[in-house]
Amino acid sequence: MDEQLEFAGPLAGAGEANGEGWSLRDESRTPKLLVYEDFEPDGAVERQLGVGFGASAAGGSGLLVCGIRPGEWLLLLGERSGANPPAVGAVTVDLTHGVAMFRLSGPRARDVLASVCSIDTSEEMFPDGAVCGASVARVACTLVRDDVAGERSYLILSQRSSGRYLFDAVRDAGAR
Amino acid sequence: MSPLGSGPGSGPGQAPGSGSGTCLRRNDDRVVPMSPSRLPARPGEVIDRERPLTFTWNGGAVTGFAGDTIASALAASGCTVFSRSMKYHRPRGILTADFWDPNTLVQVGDEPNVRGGHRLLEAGMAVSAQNAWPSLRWDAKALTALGGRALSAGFYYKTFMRPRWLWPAYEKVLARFAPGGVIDPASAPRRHDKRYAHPDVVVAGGGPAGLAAAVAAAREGAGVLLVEHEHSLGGHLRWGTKSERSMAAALAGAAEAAGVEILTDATVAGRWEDNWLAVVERDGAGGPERLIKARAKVLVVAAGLIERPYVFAGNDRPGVMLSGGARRLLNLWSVRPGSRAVVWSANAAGDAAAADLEAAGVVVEHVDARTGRTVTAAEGRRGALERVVLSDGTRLEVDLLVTAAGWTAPTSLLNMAGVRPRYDPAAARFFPAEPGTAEAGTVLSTGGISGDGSLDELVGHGEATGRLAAARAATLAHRLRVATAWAAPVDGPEPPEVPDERTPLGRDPHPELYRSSTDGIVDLSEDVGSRDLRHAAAEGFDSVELVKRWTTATMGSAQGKLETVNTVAVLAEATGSTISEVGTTTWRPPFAPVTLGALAGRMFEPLRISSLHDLHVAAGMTPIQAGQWIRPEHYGDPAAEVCNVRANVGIIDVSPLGKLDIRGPDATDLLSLLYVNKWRRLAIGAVRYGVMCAEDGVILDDGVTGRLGEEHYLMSTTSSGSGAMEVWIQNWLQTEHPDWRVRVTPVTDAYTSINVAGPRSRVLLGRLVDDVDLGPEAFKYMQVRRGTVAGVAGCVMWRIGFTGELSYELHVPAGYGPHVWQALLAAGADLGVAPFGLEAQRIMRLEKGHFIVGQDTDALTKAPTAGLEWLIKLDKEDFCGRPELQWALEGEPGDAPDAVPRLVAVQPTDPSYVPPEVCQIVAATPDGKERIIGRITSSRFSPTLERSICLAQVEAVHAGPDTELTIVDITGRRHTATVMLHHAHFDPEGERLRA
Amino acid sequence: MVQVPRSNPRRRPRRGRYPARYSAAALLRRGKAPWPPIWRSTELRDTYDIVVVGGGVHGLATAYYLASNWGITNVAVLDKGYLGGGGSGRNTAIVRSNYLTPDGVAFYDRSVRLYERLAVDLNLNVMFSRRGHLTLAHSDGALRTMRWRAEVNKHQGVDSEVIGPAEIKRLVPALDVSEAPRHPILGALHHPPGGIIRHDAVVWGYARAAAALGVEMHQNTEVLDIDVAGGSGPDGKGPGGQVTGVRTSRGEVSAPVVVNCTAGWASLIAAMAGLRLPISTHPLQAAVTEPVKMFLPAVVVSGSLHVYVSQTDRGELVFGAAVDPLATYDTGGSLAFAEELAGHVLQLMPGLGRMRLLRQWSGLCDMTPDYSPIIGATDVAGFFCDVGWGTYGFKAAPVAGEQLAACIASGETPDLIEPFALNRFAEGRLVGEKGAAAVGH
Amino acid sequence: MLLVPCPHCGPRNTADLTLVGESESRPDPSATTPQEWRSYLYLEHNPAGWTRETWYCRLGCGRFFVTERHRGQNRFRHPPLGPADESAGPR
Repeated sequence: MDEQLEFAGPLAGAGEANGEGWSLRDESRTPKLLVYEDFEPDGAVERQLGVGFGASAAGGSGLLVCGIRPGEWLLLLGERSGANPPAVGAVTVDLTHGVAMFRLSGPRARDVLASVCSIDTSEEMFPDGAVCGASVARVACTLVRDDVAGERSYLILSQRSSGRYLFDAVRDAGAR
Repeated sequence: MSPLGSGPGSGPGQAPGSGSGTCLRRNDDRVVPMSPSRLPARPGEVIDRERPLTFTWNGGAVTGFAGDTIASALAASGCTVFSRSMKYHRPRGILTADFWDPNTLVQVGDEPNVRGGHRLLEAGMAVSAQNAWPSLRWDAKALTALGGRALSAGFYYKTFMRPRWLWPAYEKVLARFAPGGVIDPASAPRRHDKRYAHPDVVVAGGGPAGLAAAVAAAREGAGVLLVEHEHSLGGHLRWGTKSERSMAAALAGAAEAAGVEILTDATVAGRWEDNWLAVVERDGAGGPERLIKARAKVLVVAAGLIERPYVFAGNDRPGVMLSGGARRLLNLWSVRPGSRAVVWSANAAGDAAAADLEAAGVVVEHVDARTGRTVTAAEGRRGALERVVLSDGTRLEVDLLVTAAGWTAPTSLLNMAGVRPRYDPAAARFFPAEPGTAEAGTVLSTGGISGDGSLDELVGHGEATGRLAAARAATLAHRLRVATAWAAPVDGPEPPEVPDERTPLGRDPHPELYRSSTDGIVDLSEDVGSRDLRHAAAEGFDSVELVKRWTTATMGSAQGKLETVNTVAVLAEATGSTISEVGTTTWRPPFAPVTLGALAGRMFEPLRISSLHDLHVAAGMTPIQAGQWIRPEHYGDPAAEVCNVRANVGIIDVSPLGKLDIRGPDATDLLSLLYVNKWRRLAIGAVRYGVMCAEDGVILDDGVTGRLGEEHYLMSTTSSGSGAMEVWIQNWLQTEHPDWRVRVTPVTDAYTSINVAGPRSRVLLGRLVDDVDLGPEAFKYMQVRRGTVAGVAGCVMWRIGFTGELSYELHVPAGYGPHVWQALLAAGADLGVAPFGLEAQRIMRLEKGHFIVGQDTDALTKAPTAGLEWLIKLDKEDFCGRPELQWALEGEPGDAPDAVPRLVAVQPTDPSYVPPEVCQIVAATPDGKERIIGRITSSRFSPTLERSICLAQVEAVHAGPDTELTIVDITGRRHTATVMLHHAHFDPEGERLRA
Repeated sequence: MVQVPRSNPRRRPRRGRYPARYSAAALLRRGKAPWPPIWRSTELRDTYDIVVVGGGVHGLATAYYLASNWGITNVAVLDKGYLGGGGSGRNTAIVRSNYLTPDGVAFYDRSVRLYERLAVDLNLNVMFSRRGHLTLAHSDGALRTMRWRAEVNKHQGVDSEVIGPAEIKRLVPALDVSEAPRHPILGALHHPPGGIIRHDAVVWGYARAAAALGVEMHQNTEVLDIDVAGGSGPDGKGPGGQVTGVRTSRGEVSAPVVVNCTAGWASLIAAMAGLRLPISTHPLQAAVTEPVKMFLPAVVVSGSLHVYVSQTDRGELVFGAAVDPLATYDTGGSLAFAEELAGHVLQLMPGLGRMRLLRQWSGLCDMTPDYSPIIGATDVAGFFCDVGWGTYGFKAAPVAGEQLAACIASGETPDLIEPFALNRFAEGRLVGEKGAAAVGH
Repeated sequence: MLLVPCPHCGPRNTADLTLVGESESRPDPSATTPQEWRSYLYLEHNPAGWTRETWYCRLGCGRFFVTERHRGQNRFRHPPLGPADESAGPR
């Protein structure tokens, strides 16, 4: 990502909204890399990245590896980290600009989510680190449970063009 | 004189033909005093006498207490008539004093059909009767004139046929008799929330058994959601004895303590596959209802029993009440329903009602139905009960008749799980039969629905059911976690399947009491009498479903809760069969009516915008919705935008254009499969136009694809087709060629796509690009380059020409889209650069004769129709739709090639006439008529050519160049037009775009 | 083609042959005395000239027109349940003819004309309420399709026109024609002849009239198999074969002609004759609200919002939607349907939030790839189909019955149904109504 | 709402997936006849019993897979048959 240029995120105004027991933040700037399994899958990529479909794992310097689909990983390179991703997989595609990413945090985050998403987010069914594809306010999203310092937190990723709508929908859900 | 019918507000009972409205109008300015029918404070009452609430009833002020329902407050004030019946407009009073009371539906403000027997009273409510009569008096006369005595069920099928022209008039009259309240389409919409829930166990019904089940399940560690229809827990215990009430309190407390999530004034409205439940939280204050979509592992149905009316002459007369109704009025709201009563009882509930009434000072004649004595008539005048006649001829002067004829098990939720109700004559009611579906093990029932017993037995059965539910939920939870990719790993083996070892509840013997020797009303909401049902059977409507449709019995607001079994019984009697043989009608969801507002919730309607959206708004775009996308249709003057592109240079935001990143050794094979044309020899750095067809040869999508590297392509699809194409391609890869080494990634949103078009586009771009040689020889038409634009690296540039001008399509990393857009405008100010919108682009593409998939083609348009023969390469052994395209090109027996439509460019003879799109093209037939031979698919006025131009689909025989066509205008006027040689109206040789 | 004996020349007078003639006078005369049976019930015989499978509105209409127009009365209509228990009693009873293709328009226009006379022809009031039919457009594409339909309709002499928001508001004040909604109402196809009808009454009317002419109705008589001889299939069924009869839950019946009028179950019946159809069965859900006083004067349809709504004379709103995407024979319905429906209705009429959904149900639709029916003879001699009616079968029943009767009796395929022959799929000549469905959603 | 047994995600709401259709093998496009090809395009088995179906996990794993569903009772045969087999062509 070029630091000289101003990166335009999916939102117009403030990239943040807060409510009783929850907060919503725009983290779309986060560099995102899509990594595919080797053409002749032998599980090497999964071994190297440490997680498979449905799970995520924190690597060094803010790197978060998410198994978003079988044989597909989304690498989130923490905002600060200049971490260079492990060079693995058959194909790597930079989705930094194509994917909006919001962080929904707080003790009530789960309730907010429950009014826009049908996924069971109980501790048993969606523990910290869990990754799944789901509809959030009717937008196809990737949902990642990524607690911060023990506080309940979710990453919600969608295609960039739906980002502003999605942010507003989740914020409104929290405002109830 | 008895308190009934005397109190103000009881007017509706007066002189036949006149009615509530009239009398109530008399009351308008009168504040109704508390009537003697409200008794002094009694233990167990749920009203707060410290909090009087004043509201209006048909305009007259009435006062009740907090805790009253609308019906109880009105009853307390002496009101006896709450509504008029649907067909005959007979006065109707309280029957059940609960949610199912068919006679106390009222209008509250702008809300129609409010359950007066259930809705809690609020100060200032404007309550009115819904079938108030005099306003319809004239119609009433009209109807009577038609023969009131012939007003049997289905009469309207038998008349009004002739004269045909008169029927609409009749219809209007009939429509005036539509029941129900008034909806104001202008009333303000309210916000209804929705949420999802995933409880282990949902218990439907908060009576003793349901409560016990919820507590037991929760104590076993299950997450339990308890849903109670009424305003508080306890079921029938609430209006029972002191000990029963304290039992209810104890159970409710236990549920609280066990951590059960409790919803009162809520209903499990429906149950679908895998225990997908609709739970509706009614807002007691009439506020927005809330829908909870719950995926329960186990559903426990403990809906209790609904008391059944008895059918006899005058059974719908005010003053005739069910035992439950009388006891609720008396014990919950301290309203004395009468002063002299006959209590006709076939069961303990009825006996208890007799005792309660006597204790409240009512003179009671207790008639035991178990001895065979039945009620044959309830007689009286002016909408009041005066006399009850018994089967032995006894005549009793009373103002209240309480019947306790038996029960109906509301098995709806069980039926929705495939469990069928089965009739037991000895107990005189239906019971759930054996589980009907594989998953029925996750749907359990307890309480009155399953059987009878002492309070302890009911609670015991409830507890056993709760434990069973918790155990089965645990097993399911385990399986779910094992199966779900992202769930926490499970520790330990799967909990064993727990067999159902509950001791079944008993069944108390009960006499079968449905209809007396006289005829009465069976369905009070629909005004259907037992005579109607018997006549319907005689007319051949001998199955319950047929009789239901002919008479509309069970189709009213109570949806059969009160009347289904009586309907079945009367039909059985009429057809000389048994109730079991007749069976029951299907209980359909919802269990209780749900507002449209709650079902709708907040509708989510996703929108998509490009990174340039705010710039377009600032530039004063006129937006247009294209699918989910909001796009600039134009910025003020589309024609000027066209001229500017043709003369100078314009830029358009084409970000919604579908874009797919395709990589891997087999990428070329994939393209060859998807497109009808060839891709093998596409050089690196070149782009090519391609068309995709479905397996039936119909055009699916088109676009250009550029080769960025040996094994790397960037494919573009139409904006509207992008989503579908992603799936289409994945489908081929995963199901037909999973072995292919290629990865396809949607990157539509990763790039902001900007088309720079016009003779000066090269100059403009030159000012922002220095790492790519834009020279006409270095960067030819239909080539692709990668480079840096305005300091933004990693841009993809296509030299293509949808507009027909020299133009470059820039794909810029979306985060920097606004930067590049503004840089282009700034750098090109002296060149006259200006943004242009979709409309200008549509005009220019039409000038060039480019078709739009879905507009110039339709769901039957095969590639040749669009003039794409040159593109289709049959020497490829496989590609999507190959066989159909081969037959379309080479023809097959039975073909009528002349009839196949062709897409052609057309110019009206009158250059100023722009035919509306889709207006029809006709040709004369031998018999002198006209036949439709095609249609205009696109039309615009071309500012460049200063004439109207079109694309059209016409039958091949009429598609030859210079053919004269006849266009039929919307007004029916005829216009001539000529078929052109090329699709392109402008610069057919394409010199400009190759410049 | 099998020659079916006719008891006597076509169009014999029917009047007076009814068990009991209906009229206001008769009602008054009879007072509260019961009426005689609407149709007589007889024993199932072991042979008929024609067996119609399916006692819905299509089967009954076919039987009625066979008898009334062609004098063919030795006909049995068999139903596994009760008459009109399938789609006939579960549809939203909308009648219209504003289709897209000339073929479609001509066909449905004939149907509407028959419906207008039906009450008199059958001497039973089917309560045809000609209140006008509005198809709303929420996008330029949809508007284009509306115009397309209007153009074709006009050319075919059918009354349809595209109207703007102001006129829409005038016709149906409850509609929100502002720009505010996500799917604003840009215009509508107004079709004055369209309306609603009492669907059950149509079933009973045909049954009663057919019975009066000697046709037999047998309820609770399920067809378990069809006997076919000389077919190309291993079991002697299929193309090239000749129908000889049916096996039912109440015994075997021999008949040279068997007519498949079973809508959602069409594939199962056709399979009994050894034929595979281009049909998949999808539920179509409908719902009704509690009654309120009349406020919705016209039938309102929104294609892009997948909803149609009308208010019955009883004051209920009757809703329909698009078929469920999931192919199944299960009629349990879904919550999603009710949610979508309510949401879309409130987008059109935001003031209806306090109306209550009273009941929802499903019927089974036999969907074809080109949204058009399959009527006429098949490759199995004596086996006729009147299927593939998808979501538009009820409105077509009279014309389908009339034309199919002609097809069976005369052995020639009438022009009106020629485009809807089964072999169009093998020949790749699909009907253009699919264009309507696919263009400009 | 029916739970669809996605072999990758686990049970999911029907609304999260798309029923592609009956699993039908695609004739060799270079050798097929109109009869055969159009049967493949248009004809359905459409039984009221068990059917092999191709499903697409639209909102979940994005994978196509084949499973068996009873179209009469609208329930799935567990476990699913796994990833889409190669015979099932797009329609």
